[in-house]
Amino acid sequence: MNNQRRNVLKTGSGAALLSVLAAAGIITPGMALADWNKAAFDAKSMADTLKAIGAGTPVDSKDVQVTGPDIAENGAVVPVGVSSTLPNVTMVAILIEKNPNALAASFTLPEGTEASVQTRVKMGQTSNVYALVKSDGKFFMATKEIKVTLGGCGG
Amino acid sequence: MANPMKIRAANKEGVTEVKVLISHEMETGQRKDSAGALVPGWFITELTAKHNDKVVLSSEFGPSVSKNPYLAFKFKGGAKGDKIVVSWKDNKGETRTDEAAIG
Amino acid sequence: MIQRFIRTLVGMAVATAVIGSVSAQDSKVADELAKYREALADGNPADLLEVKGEGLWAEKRGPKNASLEQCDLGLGPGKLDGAYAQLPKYFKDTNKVMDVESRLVHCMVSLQGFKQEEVTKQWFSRPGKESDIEALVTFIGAKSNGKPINVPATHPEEAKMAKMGEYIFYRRSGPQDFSCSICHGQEGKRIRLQELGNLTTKDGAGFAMKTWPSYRVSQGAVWTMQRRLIDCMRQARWPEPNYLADSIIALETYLQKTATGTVMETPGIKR
Amino acid sequence: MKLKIALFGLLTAAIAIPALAQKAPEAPGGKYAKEAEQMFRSSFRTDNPKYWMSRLDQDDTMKTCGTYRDNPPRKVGEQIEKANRTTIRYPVDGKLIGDWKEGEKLAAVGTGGHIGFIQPDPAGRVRGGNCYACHELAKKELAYGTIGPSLHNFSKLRGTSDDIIKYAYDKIYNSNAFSACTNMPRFGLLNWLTPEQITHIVAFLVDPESPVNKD
Repeated sequence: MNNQRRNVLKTGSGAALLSVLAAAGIITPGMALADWNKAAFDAKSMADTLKAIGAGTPVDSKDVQVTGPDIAENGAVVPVGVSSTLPNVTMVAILIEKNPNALAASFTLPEGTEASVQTRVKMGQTSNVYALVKSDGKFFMATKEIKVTLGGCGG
Repeated sequence: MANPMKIRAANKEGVTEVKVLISHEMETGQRKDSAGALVPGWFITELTAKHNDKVVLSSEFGPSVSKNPYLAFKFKGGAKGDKIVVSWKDNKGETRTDEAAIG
Repeated sequence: MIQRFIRTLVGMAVATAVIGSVSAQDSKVADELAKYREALADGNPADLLEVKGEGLWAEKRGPKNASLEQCDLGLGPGKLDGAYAQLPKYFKDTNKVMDVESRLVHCMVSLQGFKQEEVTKQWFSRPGKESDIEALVTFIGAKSNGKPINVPATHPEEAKMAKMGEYIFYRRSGPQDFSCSICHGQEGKRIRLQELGNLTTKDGAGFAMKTWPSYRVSQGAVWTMQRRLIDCMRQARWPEPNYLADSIIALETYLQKTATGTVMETPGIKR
Repeated sequence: MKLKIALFGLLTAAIAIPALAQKAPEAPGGKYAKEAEQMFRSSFRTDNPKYWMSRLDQDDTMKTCGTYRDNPPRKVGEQIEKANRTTIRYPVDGKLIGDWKEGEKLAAVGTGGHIGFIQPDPAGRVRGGNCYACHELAKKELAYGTIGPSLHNFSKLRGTSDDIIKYAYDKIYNSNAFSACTNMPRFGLLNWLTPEQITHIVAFLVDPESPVNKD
């Protein structure tokens, strides 16, 4: 991404600006991030992220789980996942409290897809990791701390 | 051009598990190069998986998904030989689509 | 693939047992670490590079518009199965002991007509800059998966290289008094949480050598053995030896000779 | 306290005794050692800065330790220890115990001092002691190495006497003054850490308030 576009994306927002950019040839229609929830991925704190997702204040639920090991040998690749036994789960997301932007990834699950998704994320430091789940239109959450450890030779 | 994905899909007792490995830099936009200049962000933003023509997963990634992303999920249905198609798009507008048969 | 995964699991169980936990906390750490490594093993990004390397091997490239399919890695032209596991070895045509990378570069120069400095310029990848050599070596390595390492070093030149490698292994210098041996010359130790094999024994050297080339998650790239060893020297705070330097090939010969008999499990994935 | 140091010495000697029993193995490289040294030296770019290349130079301790595969006969070991004992320098104000909080930071830092073209450290990057690479220290740090002994509860077990403080300082400054060819770097002698930085690490080990001596 060139710096020009980076800057406009940083400062600008909204459909009007995007169409202007498209008209100017800076972005082509195919690459306009129509669905990508920019506000949610740009949010810094947990609270702002949840707000941008429209999750309000999720209820802690023992039927939601952050899956994966408690210790990461390296923060560049941390295996994490979300799983839930709640009914009618339509969305799950992974949030990392101490990352510069809390939201790592979100997944929309059509009917028939199980509430069990695994991926790998970067973590700058030891942090609480949250699994967010939308079930029957309501948001639920679970958390666990994942410890990021340093390696031997130190870089 | 982006390198192909590696897609594995296996059906077990009516549930298909899909595992995807993607070749992508996933540059955060917050890293500095050796000269101290900020390296621009370059990461996958969206990923969709289809079983035959039905969407079975749509995902949005931020830059904190690891380099060479890995993804695993499960859906009901799907039979041996059915087609799984995975597509991604990054913030530079680059896209890539690969497919695999359920084994 | 599944076999490789299971072997990795067994290997980890052994490694965990070797650490020998002194407290409940330590054993919990070891358990979670094993889980972490297990999660990474199922989905090794090196597999992506292996596919790319396979393509590069067969593709007609270079000024001579030739593929590498006639490259002789020690078992005869085009014979790839098990070739990585029997390197380094002495080659008559160059009158040198060569490792997989120096031999591959030799083929790229002699068969494809590339210039050596051109083809080795990107001998390892950087973010956004892929390395053909990395991909090719990953592919060649994978073709020895399941094969025992076999570097008896019986040819006088090979025997000499192994001895010179041994010398470098114990050679201490630099602002931290380092040598390879200070970390890799004893049993059952670890640096931070990473187990350090005793590279002077068959088991230790085997445990270390069998998984290379390996995807390094901390680097987001596959590392070849040249890259691994050159970086060891960087970590020792020495200057970097040149790519394909004889001293690196000597160390490889020493280590592969010691590891001989160990079954390859590559590409690996590591911290 | 002196007794404890003496005991420690005895213990070290006891560990070293089995080495005496066996015949010393051949020096690494055998008859090719000299040629190997030349080959190693010629493996580097000729335009490397001089101070980079000077890091390949070996003092007598390094050379001797390499020759004996870090396991010298007791007599040779004693000579190495004696020679290294004379090298220890102290801070100008004579204070051997500094700020444990600074020491805690240095114990965790493993970066600094990398040279070369691939991944050099940026100028001015702190060179840490990287103690956790090899030692267990504060209980809260899970990722510790085992190349060296556990130093958890260092002063709880050994006390905080002047002798212990001096021993800790000297050992960090020049480990080879106590055990020849140990894996531990000679942090002070080789200017990796300043005397002041060493006093901070000593404080991290000895200060009763340091997390090393808590829980």
